[in-house]
Amino acid sequence: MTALDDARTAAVLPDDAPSQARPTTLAKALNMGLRAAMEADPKVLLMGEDVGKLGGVFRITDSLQKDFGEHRVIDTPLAESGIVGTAVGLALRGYRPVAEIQFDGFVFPAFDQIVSQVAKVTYRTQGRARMPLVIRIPFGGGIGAVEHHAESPESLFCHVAGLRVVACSSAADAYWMIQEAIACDDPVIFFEPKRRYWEKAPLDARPAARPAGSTFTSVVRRAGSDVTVASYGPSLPVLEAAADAAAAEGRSLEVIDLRALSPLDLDPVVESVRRTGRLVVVSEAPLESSITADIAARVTEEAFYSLSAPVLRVAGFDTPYPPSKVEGYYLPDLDRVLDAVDRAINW
Amino acid sequence: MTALDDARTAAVLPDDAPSQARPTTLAKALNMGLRAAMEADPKVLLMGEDVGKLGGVFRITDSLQKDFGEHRVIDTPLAESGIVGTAVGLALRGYRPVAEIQFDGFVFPAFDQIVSQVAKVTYRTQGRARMPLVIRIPFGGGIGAVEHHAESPESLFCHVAGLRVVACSSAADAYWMIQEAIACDDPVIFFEPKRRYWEKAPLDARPAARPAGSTFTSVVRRAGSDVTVASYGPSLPVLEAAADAAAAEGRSLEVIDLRALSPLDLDPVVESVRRTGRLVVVSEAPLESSITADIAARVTEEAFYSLSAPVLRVAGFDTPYPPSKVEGYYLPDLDRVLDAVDRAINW
Amino acid sequence: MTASGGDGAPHATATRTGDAPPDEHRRGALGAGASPVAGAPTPRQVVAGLKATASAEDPVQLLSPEGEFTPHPDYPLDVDADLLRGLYRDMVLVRRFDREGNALQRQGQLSIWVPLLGQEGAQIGAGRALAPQDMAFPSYREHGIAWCRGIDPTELLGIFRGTDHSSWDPAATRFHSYTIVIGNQVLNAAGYAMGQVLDGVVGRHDPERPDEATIAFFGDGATSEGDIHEAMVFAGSFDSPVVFYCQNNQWAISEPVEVQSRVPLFHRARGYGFPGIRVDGNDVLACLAVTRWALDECRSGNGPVLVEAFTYRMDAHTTSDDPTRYRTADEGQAWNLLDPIERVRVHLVRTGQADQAFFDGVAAEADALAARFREHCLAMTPPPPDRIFSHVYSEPHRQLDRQRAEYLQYLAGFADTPDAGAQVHA
Amino acid sequence: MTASGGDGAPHATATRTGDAPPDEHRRGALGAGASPVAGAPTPRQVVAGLKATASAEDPVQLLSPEGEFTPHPDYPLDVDADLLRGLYRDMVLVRRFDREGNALQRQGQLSIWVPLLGQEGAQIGAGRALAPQDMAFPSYREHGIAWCRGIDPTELLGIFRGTDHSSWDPAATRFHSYTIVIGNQVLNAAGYAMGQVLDGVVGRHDPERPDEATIAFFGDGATSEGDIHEAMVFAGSFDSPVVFYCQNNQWAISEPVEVQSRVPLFHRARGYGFPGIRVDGNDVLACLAVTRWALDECRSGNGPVLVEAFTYRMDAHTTSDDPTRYRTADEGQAWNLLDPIERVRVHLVRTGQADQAFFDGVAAEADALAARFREHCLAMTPPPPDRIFSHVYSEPHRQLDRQRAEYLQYLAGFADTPDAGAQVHA
Ligand SMILES: Cc1ncc(C[n+]2csc(CCOP(=O)(O)OP(=O)(O)O)c2C)c(N)n1
Ligand SMILES: Cc1ncc(C[n+]2csc(CCOP(=O)(O)OP(=O)(O)O)c2C)c(N)n1
Ligand SMILES: [Mg+2]
Ligand SMILES: [Mg+2]
Repeated sequence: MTALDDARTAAVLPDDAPSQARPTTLAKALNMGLRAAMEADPKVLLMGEDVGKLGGVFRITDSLQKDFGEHRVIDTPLAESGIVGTAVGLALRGYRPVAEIQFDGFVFPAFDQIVSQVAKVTYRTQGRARMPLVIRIPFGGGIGAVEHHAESPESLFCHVAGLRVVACSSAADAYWMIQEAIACDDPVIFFEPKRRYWEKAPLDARPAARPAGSTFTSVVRRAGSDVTVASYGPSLPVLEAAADAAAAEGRSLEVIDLRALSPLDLDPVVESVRRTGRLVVVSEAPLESSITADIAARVTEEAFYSLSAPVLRVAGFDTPYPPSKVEGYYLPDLDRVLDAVDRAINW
Repeated sequence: MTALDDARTAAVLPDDAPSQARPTTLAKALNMGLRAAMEADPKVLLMGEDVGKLGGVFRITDSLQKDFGEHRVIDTPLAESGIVGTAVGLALRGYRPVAEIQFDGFVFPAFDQIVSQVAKVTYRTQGRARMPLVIRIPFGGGIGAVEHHAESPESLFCHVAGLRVVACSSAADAYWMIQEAIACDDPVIFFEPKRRYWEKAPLDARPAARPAGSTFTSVVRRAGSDVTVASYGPSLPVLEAAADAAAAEGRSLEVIDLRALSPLDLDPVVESVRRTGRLVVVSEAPLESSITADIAARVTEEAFYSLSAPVLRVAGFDTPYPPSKVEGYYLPDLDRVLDAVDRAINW
Repeated sequence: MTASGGDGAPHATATRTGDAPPDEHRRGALGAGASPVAGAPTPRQVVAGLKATASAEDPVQLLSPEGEFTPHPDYPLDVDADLLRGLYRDMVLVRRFDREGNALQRQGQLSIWVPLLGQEGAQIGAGRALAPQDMAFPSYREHGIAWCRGIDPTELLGIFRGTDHSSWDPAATRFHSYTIVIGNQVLNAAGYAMGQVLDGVVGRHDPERPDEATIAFFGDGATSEGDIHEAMVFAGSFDSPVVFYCQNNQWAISEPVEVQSRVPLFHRARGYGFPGIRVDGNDVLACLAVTRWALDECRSGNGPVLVEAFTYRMDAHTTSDDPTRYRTADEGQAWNLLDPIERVRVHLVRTGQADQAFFDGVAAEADALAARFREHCLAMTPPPPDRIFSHVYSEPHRQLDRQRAEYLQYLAGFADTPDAGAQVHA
Repeated sequence: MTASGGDGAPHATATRTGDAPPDEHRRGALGAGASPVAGAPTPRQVVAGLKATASAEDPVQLLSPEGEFTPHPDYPLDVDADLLRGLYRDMVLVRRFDREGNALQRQGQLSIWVPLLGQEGAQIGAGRALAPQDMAFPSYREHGIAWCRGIDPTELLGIFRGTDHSSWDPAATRFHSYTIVIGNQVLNAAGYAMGQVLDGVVGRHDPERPDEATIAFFGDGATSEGDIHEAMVFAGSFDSPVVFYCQNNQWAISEPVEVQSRVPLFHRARGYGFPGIRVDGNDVLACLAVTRWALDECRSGNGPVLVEAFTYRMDAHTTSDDPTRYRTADEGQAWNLLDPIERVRVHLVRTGQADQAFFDGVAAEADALAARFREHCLAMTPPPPDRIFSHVYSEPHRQLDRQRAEYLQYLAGFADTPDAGAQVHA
């Protein structure tokens, strides 16, 4: 139990209190969230490649080493298994390490430690040892990067029992979700939509503005009645744009931000599908054995008789991430989402 | 192009030729298949931990080092990334390495090399370099083993574009599929159902008995009309038993062995579901973001109006593999399959 | 113990031209297998050659196989009858329940047993060097370390009987769970040791508040895994108080240690700039003295240290293994002469520090322990099926909680038919 | 070159008690960050201290920063005007297109550029040591090696412009694709070298059929990755003909090399029992001589060898990086005096082996190359969308082939509306 847990139960602002939200980039919100968590709990440590003086290649840990010291923001040797494997040991010693993996494509050297230790220590010890460990991973494409810098490996972690997997899509979520992840006694793989790092959105960071419940839940970002469209992380703005475009054509899309990928919070999705009869799931990751397949399978099972069309998926293709000059074709965009919406309606 | 490719196009036995099939264990069939591949092509190498003098902990490579020499059956240092990473280099040099991973749970240290090199070299080089590499993995539970020796990680590889993923379920398939895997110019992750290693089935190993087409396809193992049940590897006998039990109750199950997990060969499944209207997919792996989810999503999309019930999944639970004394509860068994069949019929 | 805990740091000398390896490690072209070049040595010949050269690097020894004690200038040890008798008793008891584990597996009571036979000296020496406040990260063969940490041997049974994956509390016992994925725990240990530094419990030199260290156990085969390297890199960079304790029992299942390295494994430390020491792993006194020194170094802030305990796996890799397929009986016989227990017994007898009554007493205690071990094993019941779903997470999990409820309800359906569940799920 | 390619193998001496590290590597308790113990040195102080001690191990040098040539007894090199002028030209041309790459990125023509500035000596030395039959595995900064392998610099552009992931044929050029995941290629190289042994092209010593070797390039940061360790383990165990060529440019993005190791990186070889040599990486002649020796050793079957080229990353990590955040300008200025090109120029001038016409000629050639490089870049067109689906597999793939067909059909739907596709997919 940390200070954050107490905060969760603290009084929240009345619904009519004036907001003090300020436009904040998602990157800055993460930085503020990390800072708040470090202030709240001296056991919170940051570690990773270049997280110290440089503040990370995306500056998410900017100035935290300066303010909290080299013993709380640790530049590690260049070895991802080492980062995660030592974070496990630190967690066993009572710390709450937040490990940064520099880019999605570089998490794989740590995969063994994540699958065999991070995910299993609690189960193996029958709950005697906990793994309050956060692994932050900037993910997704669309930034014109070279190979291995634009991947979406989240489904792989969803398949591994013992991990929690979440993805933030806005500044406010970034701020509160990273704190919830750090306060969680289970390991959390925390995906950050790197191409949205510099987009601004309102953030009210006062403790009293903390959302009442967990942020690891699906939320309806926009109500609608014809087709439900659901995604997470970097694709949310694409969904919003699709909802706008659809509205111009007289079609009403309900937009859901899943936020939690494992465990999924499917009740809001199923509830929505019961009304719309149609679901389009969007993700940059390939299709095979993916989180989008999982959502399709589960929603179909739960809302079989409500569905007027199969759950359709708009996703990355079943190829390696392509050279960036063609990534615009690879990534789910407005048109592909609208095309799927059309297909769902005309099934 | 290897000798095996030529063999594929060679004349096959006439349909009425007398079979010379002999009862053979799946383990022995793999051993014979490896031997045949090594005889056919001097570039075929075996490598891994204990594959030499010991013949592997499951004896799949039994006596191959004695017969082909230490330069073709290589005992490697205890390092899985090293095994796969050097196999990549050997493949680049013109060899066709067959790497053994001793148990499912020990493939993760090699995950980075598999995801970032094995799967991507062909794409990266635009086909100038090929990756004719086979990674053999004994997988699945039910053998009373300690932790990490009973996992089913196949879905993780299915999610990674650039790999082919297959699983054999019988002696004959084991024999021909391993040869097809080795002859394939793409990397193949070859899953072997370890708890079926010692089960015998007929094998006709004469070259002329080679199946005409590819073995990386779904096959109908038993025709039926009420419910389609599909699986791969270790669960096939469970499906056969379920079909027997169902038949006793007057229900007819169509049993499909998927064999290829990536790419899936879904046409036979969809064709079957168009007739039965019901599909139960079985796997020992957890459900989240899995191959069973993928099958459910795709079949639902392709046969939406044919389905009388959602595709149901009987699988491992979303937990780490449990202590072996309770694995009987964890593994999909006859009763759970029949229960799903019931639910599909009564949906 | 000072920084010159050695004869003068053979790798301290800087040279302008770098390092050339010793002649015995230079060979002609030679491949993974038989060299295609005629006349080149076969790998086995090279292995044999290496074995010969490797053994030239004598390990630290205090008690000879003949039971003669010689103090070591760098690793002093106060040896008295109590100490010797205690170590003897430890080794005998541990060996006894280890043999019982093998027998229980043969009788179908355990799925598998991992014998420590032959490694009692290496383990009791290291285990008794640990102070209560130190933390230990075992692999899967460390029954002797578990013993020294106060884990009752019966606690080890669940893993091998398949009733659990681990049963003790790692924090309370300061003995982490057994780790099966080779190398993983060594990185975890390196991280734990970083935590000890961050906690300020290293290098205080305050008798009121004893300093702490961490020890990580792994085998000769494990040294090839990337995780071990990364652990040494991290420990080196962060001056972590971790003793890397490698039990080189000459074999990784069927692979001789020469598959893992062309030079002795303790040389690995040279690459990272911390001390590497080879100790006679069948000499419990030497293992105690060297590990105590190494832990002291770590507690003082002079870590890390690599210790290679040169020993022998006298039994199979596990009860599933058949070593006759890959090694000769001679080898085992040669090592029998170096038995870690026997040399302490001889020493005790020869120096008159123990009489027959003592040996009889230990033997009786061993029999009682074995009987208790066996009884406990036979009485163990499988966990209930809902155990599958327990402790996957520390906090509630909507998906899994529902999966669990549904499955238990499904199972309850069988309760109508007597023993239907048992029949189906056996 | 004989086995005694050094002054006598400082780590060959076996001692009874193992290795103690040199005093300068022993420190008090110290953590990842500020030690909680008052008065303990900060990590930065330790880093500074280490930097001082590390530089005490002088690297092999043939040509001083002042342009003075001194032959080296262990690494002989026939130096004549042609050689010197050739190396000079190589370095100037490579630097020139490297700078043009930076400029193209600044002008929005490339997504990113990875500069080699400062590492021309380390790369041209190693690259020119390679024989045609040798195989090279680069990381992502090896533009100078690419140059020596005959890869036209324009071939490097696609990766950084985002039109492809690699464009040359690794087998035909004997230069593998750039590898971005740190450490991966070093294992691939170790495997390739195993293949050379299996093919019998090592240690033949037959002038008609030159022997082969492999070289793997990686950085100082990379040395911490498990893959590098496993590569050294495999190479050691299989006597593979691979030169591990580490360009220690002092930085891994923002992390100084001391984060990776408390001792010089070439020491790592000591742990595996093969030679490790530190060479002045800004001395192209020393890099050539040492790499040639190392490759020869490998071709003869005496591999592997580790070479640490001690050099400096004079520019940012990539064009995305801002080194002012983590290192001081002084440091760069100190290294400017050690510029690898300048010392060859001075030597050529001082010894009268090149006149102004030569230098002008090279400069003109460099300008022409840069112009061609730029023009090529500006003319590059993005690949068509179906490129996404090409060469994922070598053999047909039912699922992907269908996905491709469906998507291309979908895209074709936009063809009706002029430039709709461009607009949507830009
Ligand atoms: C990553 C991984 N690979 C393979 C195995 C299978 N395996 C179990 S023990 C063992 C040999 C270990 O040898 P060593 O490190 O010398 O320890 P010892 O068993 O001799 O004590 C192997 C290969 C494993 N457990 N983990
Ligand atoms: C496995 C992996 N982790 C992280 C990265 C991100 N990254 C790219 S270059 C780099 C630093 C590499 O430093 P070094 O090995 O010294 O090579 P240099 O760039 O200095 O040539 C890092 C951390 C990566 N490419 N791969
Ligand atoms: Mg061993
Ligand atoms: Mg560097």
